[in-house]
Amino acid sequence: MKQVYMDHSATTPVDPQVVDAMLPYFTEKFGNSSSFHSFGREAAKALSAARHKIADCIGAKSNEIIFTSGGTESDNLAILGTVGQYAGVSHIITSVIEHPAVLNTCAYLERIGHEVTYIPVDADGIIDIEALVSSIKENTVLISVMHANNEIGSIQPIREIADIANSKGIVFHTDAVQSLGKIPVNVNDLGVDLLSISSHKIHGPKGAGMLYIKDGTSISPIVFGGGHERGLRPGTENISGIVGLATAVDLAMQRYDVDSRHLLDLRNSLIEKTMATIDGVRLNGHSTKRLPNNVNLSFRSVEGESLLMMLDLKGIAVSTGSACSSKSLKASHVLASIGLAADFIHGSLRISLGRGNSMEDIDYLVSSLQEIVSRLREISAL
Amino acid sequence: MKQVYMDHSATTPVDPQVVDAMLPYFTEKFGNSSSFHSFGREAAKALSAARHKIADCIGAKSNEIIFTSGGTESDNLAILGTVGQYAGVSHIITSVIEHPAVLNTCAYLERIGHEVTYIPVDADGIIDIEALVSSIKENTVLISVMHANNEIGSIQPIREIADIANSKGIVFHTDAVQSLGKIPVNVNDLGVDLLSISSHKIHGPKGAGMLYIKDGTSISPIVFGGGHERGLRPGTENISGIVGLATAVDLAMQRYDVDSRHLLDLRNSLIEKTMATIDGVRLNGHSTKRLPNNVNLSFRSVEGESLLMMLDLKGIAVSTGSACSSKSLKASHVLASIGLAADFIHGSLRISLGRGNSMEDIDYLVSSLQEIVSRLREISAL
Amino acid sequence: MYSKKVIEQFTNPLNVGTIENADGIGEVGSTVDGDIITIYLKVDNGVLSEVKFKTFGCVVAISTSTIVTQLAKGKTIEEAQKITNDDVLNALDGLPEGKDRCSGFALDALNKAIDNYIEFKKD
Amino acid sequence: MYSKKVIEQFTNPLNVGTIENADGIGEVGSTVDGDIITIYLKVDNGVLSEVKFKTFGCVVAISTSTIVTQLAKGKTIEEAQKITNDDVLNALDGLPEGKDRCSGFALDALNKAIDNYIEFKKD
Ligand SMILES: Cc1ncc(COP(=O)(O)O)c(C=O)c1O
Ligand SMILES: Cc1ncc(COP(=O)(O)O)c(C=O)c1O
Repeated sequence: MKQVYMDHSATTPVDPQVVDAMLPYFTEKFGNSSSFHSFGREAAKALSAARHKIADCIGAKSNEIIFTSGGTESDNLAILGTVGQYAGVSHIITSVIEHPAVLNTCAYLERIGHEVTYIPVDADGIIDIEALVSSIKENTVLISVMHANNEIGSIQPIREIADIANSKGIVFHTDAVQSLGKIPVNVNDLGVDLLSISSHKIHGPKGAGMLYIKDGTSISPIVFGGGHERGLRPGTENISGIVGLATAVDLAMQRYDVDSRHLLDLRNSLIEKTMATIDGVRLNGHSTKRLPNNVNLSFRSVEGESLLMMLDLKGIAVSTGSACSSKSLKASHVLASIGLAADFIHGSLRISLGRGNSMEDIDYLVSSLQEIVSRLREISAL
Repeated sequence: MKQVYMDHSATTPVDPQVVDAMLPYFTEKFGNSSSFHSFGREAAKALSAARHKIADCIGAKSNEIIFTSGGTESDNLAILGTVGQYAGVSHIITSVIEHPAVLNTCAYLERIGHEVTYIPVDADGIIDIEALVSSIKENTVLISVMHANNEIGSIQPIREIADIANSKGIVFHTDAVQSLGKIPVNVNDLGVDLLSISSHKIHGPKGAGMLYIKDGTSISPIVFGGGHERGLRPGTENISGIVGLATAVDLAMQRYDVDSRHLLDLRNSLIEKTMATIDGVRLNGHSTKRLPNNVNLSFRSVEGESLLMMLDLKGIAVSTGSACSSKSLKASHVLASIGLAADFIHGSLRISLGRGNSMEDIDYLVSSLQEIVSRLREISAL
Repeated sequence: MYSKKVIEQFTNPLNVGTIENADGIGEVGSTVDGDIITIYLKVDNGVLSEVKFKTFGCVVAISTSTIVTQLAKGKTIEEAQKITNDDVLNALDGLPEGKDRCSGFALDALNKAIDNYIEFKKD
Repeated sequence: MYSKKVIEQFTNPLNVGTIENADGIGEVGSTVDGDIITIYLKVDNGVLSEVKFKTFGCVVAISTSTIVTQLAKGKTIEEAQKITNDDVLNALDGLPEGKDRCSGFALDALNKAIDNYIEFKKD
């Protein structure tokens, strides 16, 4: 059966070039970077080269890059690590549309006595800057707002928030897990102090990620052990994973112009063709301030998991904000926060494109949707 | 140049069979295990199979296995996660010869107001059980004692400690990072509640590990995010790494008889030949209660880093407890804790064997040592 | 994760539709829950001669809906009232863990429709 | 991480040994530190005609020891006293970060040996 993967915001296939770069680090160059001997030095060299490569790609210095096990850990390290620098009750500002890696970390901080303000977003999923400004308090130590949202692709005004945070001396973190490779990610242009990246979202291997920590920004570790990663993230470094991450970041930069134009063409075509041929469809998220690879649609009178299953039976992989498809059986908090009615949340579909998708894939998806939506609407009680 | 790797306690080459098992999970079966569609289900299936395989190997149930990024994270999750279950000041008992992943986590707990007792070991590196028993207090919530030591290979009386802990209702954790595959590791026989494993020490990939959590033992997460790993370890699972870990554990079990006999032969021969041909050599650690792959020797009047360098120039990779070779410039706390004099600590050499080593490697090491030790002694001021 | 039976029923559901001048109608769920199931009955001499459904909902909602209509059709009112959730689950070769929230909705709708028929007859 | 120069000097150190009836002896370090460097001098007409060392220690200790003896040999006392740590580091093409703890020991030992010679002469 034809297989069309369009769920790149969930994870991506590892690029064959990335696999090639990783392979030597399993069986030949397998040393522990802390070891004195040649095997160790080879690993330390690879680690250092990876750090420099990533730093170059995002406008950082190599000592500002700390490797982690993924996006979730990077977000946790940024938030818990910043709060760990202060005594007493800290206040954190974030948005209602953050990933659970941020929201649940903030919820934990609330449980242990800290304060968190969750800033709302408008109907397009863009953060309310005025609300953010007026929520700043004496004890605000951190603002964490994601660069681009994983469900509706809305791009946040990071520079603007960074300027506010900097002027108040508040540490500013952004989760760039979804934005890297799709829109420009340069730590200087963004003006951030902390920035999270996850390897498996950019055609790198799972199990690797990084946190950019601007020189002069101090954070506390959340895991303790050997002195790896300047003591901020102990544990034998996952060299093959880190080499994979660095290769993936590098590839994303090299391919940036081609990829982002390609994705934009596919995205716009998908939106246009779906809207033109299917009734009762709504585009969720901002029309232009949106990732070039993200399409989030709601279909009237049909439920997302059923849509997913029908598409899956045609070999098409996408996702939904409907409760029934998720293990937690909770409907998307992001779609709720942009004020979407319950039936539209349950009827939502996220199509996240990748560099491997073609216009043919788009046409296959659109024609499949035409058939499936009409079948489900025939069954539907709505 | 001939390359002889004998530093398997630092890290191991990934077994080619393990690499083969991992490869499909990069480019083909790359799904996110949380996704609804076929790519996701394939990943979820691999994850579940890995969990069952490991559980079978160590006598656990599959729901008792939580995947992590490595040994350090497993140790942290075990310790911080247990303490997180209790309000007020907790007391933890551990040993003076634990890995920094345990010791520095305990030191952190002390900094935030908890109490830790560090139990001494005897001259052979075996824990003082009486001291352990008498250190138990009302508020003792956790005992953490490693199964086998990473520097001197001494094997601790885990079952005995487990019985004590169980009789007092205290949670018992053991770090089995060095023991798995070298001596029997069965959670029922050991009687432990929590047990840490690291993939890269057993010919698996770096960046993967696991914590066994006995049914009925509750721990709190230390990282927050999606609901992965029963909410105890959120973050998209590193499927290729986990498949690699499971394959490595399985291989270790299958090869256990052959490997452990082979290692024991090599180990005993190495000790014998070195002692017989070089003067002023001391074996550190217990003569029999010791990992079959661990040799730890001290050479009078020579310093470890110099030994390491000379051996490295001959293509031999080993390690030392001397301060000068470590990035922290601290001499081995393990060798100090068995009462070894400073010059013997500085002159120590850890040779940790692996399944790829041969008797030829042993002979090459011994003849190299003969030459090198005598050269360094000529230079030495001692 | 879903059994073959569930997917079969989901992709080729029988008894989809409404019944004009139905003898009984039962509706459960809401758009907030993400599932709305309506079951329509035609009763001849105490026998459910026709049972149809319309469902907005997930895979479980649709597959249990069609199974419930198939189990009920041709049965007497009394027989139909004895259909249990286990009968539904067995007919579908089970449901995945954590997916049983909406598994009872279709049966609830059937029972509501029967109650509606009985009430209506009384009047 | 070590420069080629360091490894060369470490593997083929010149001036290893003791001097019988030395004119000056300087020793620094301890077994606790893991480095003990002893430098022996022979002085002819105010010139260091012979400089030898014995070192228990790491790569840096041994390579700086031999370099210091090489730099000092043939120099007058006054010239030898002007040898700086930078001279040592330059001669070794530098040392890796974090490894400079023991880089000054060898020079200290030389200076101690010279002081010992001067003291001894006074008596
Ligand atoms: C915006 C965002 N942040 C964080 C994460 C977590 O990253 P990881 O899966 O690498 O832990 C994800 C993906 O799941 C994400 O989309
Ligand atoms: C006994 C022991 N525990 C824990 C660790 C840490 O494991 P990892 O390097 O996978 O974080 C190691 C190895 O470094 C070890 O030898």
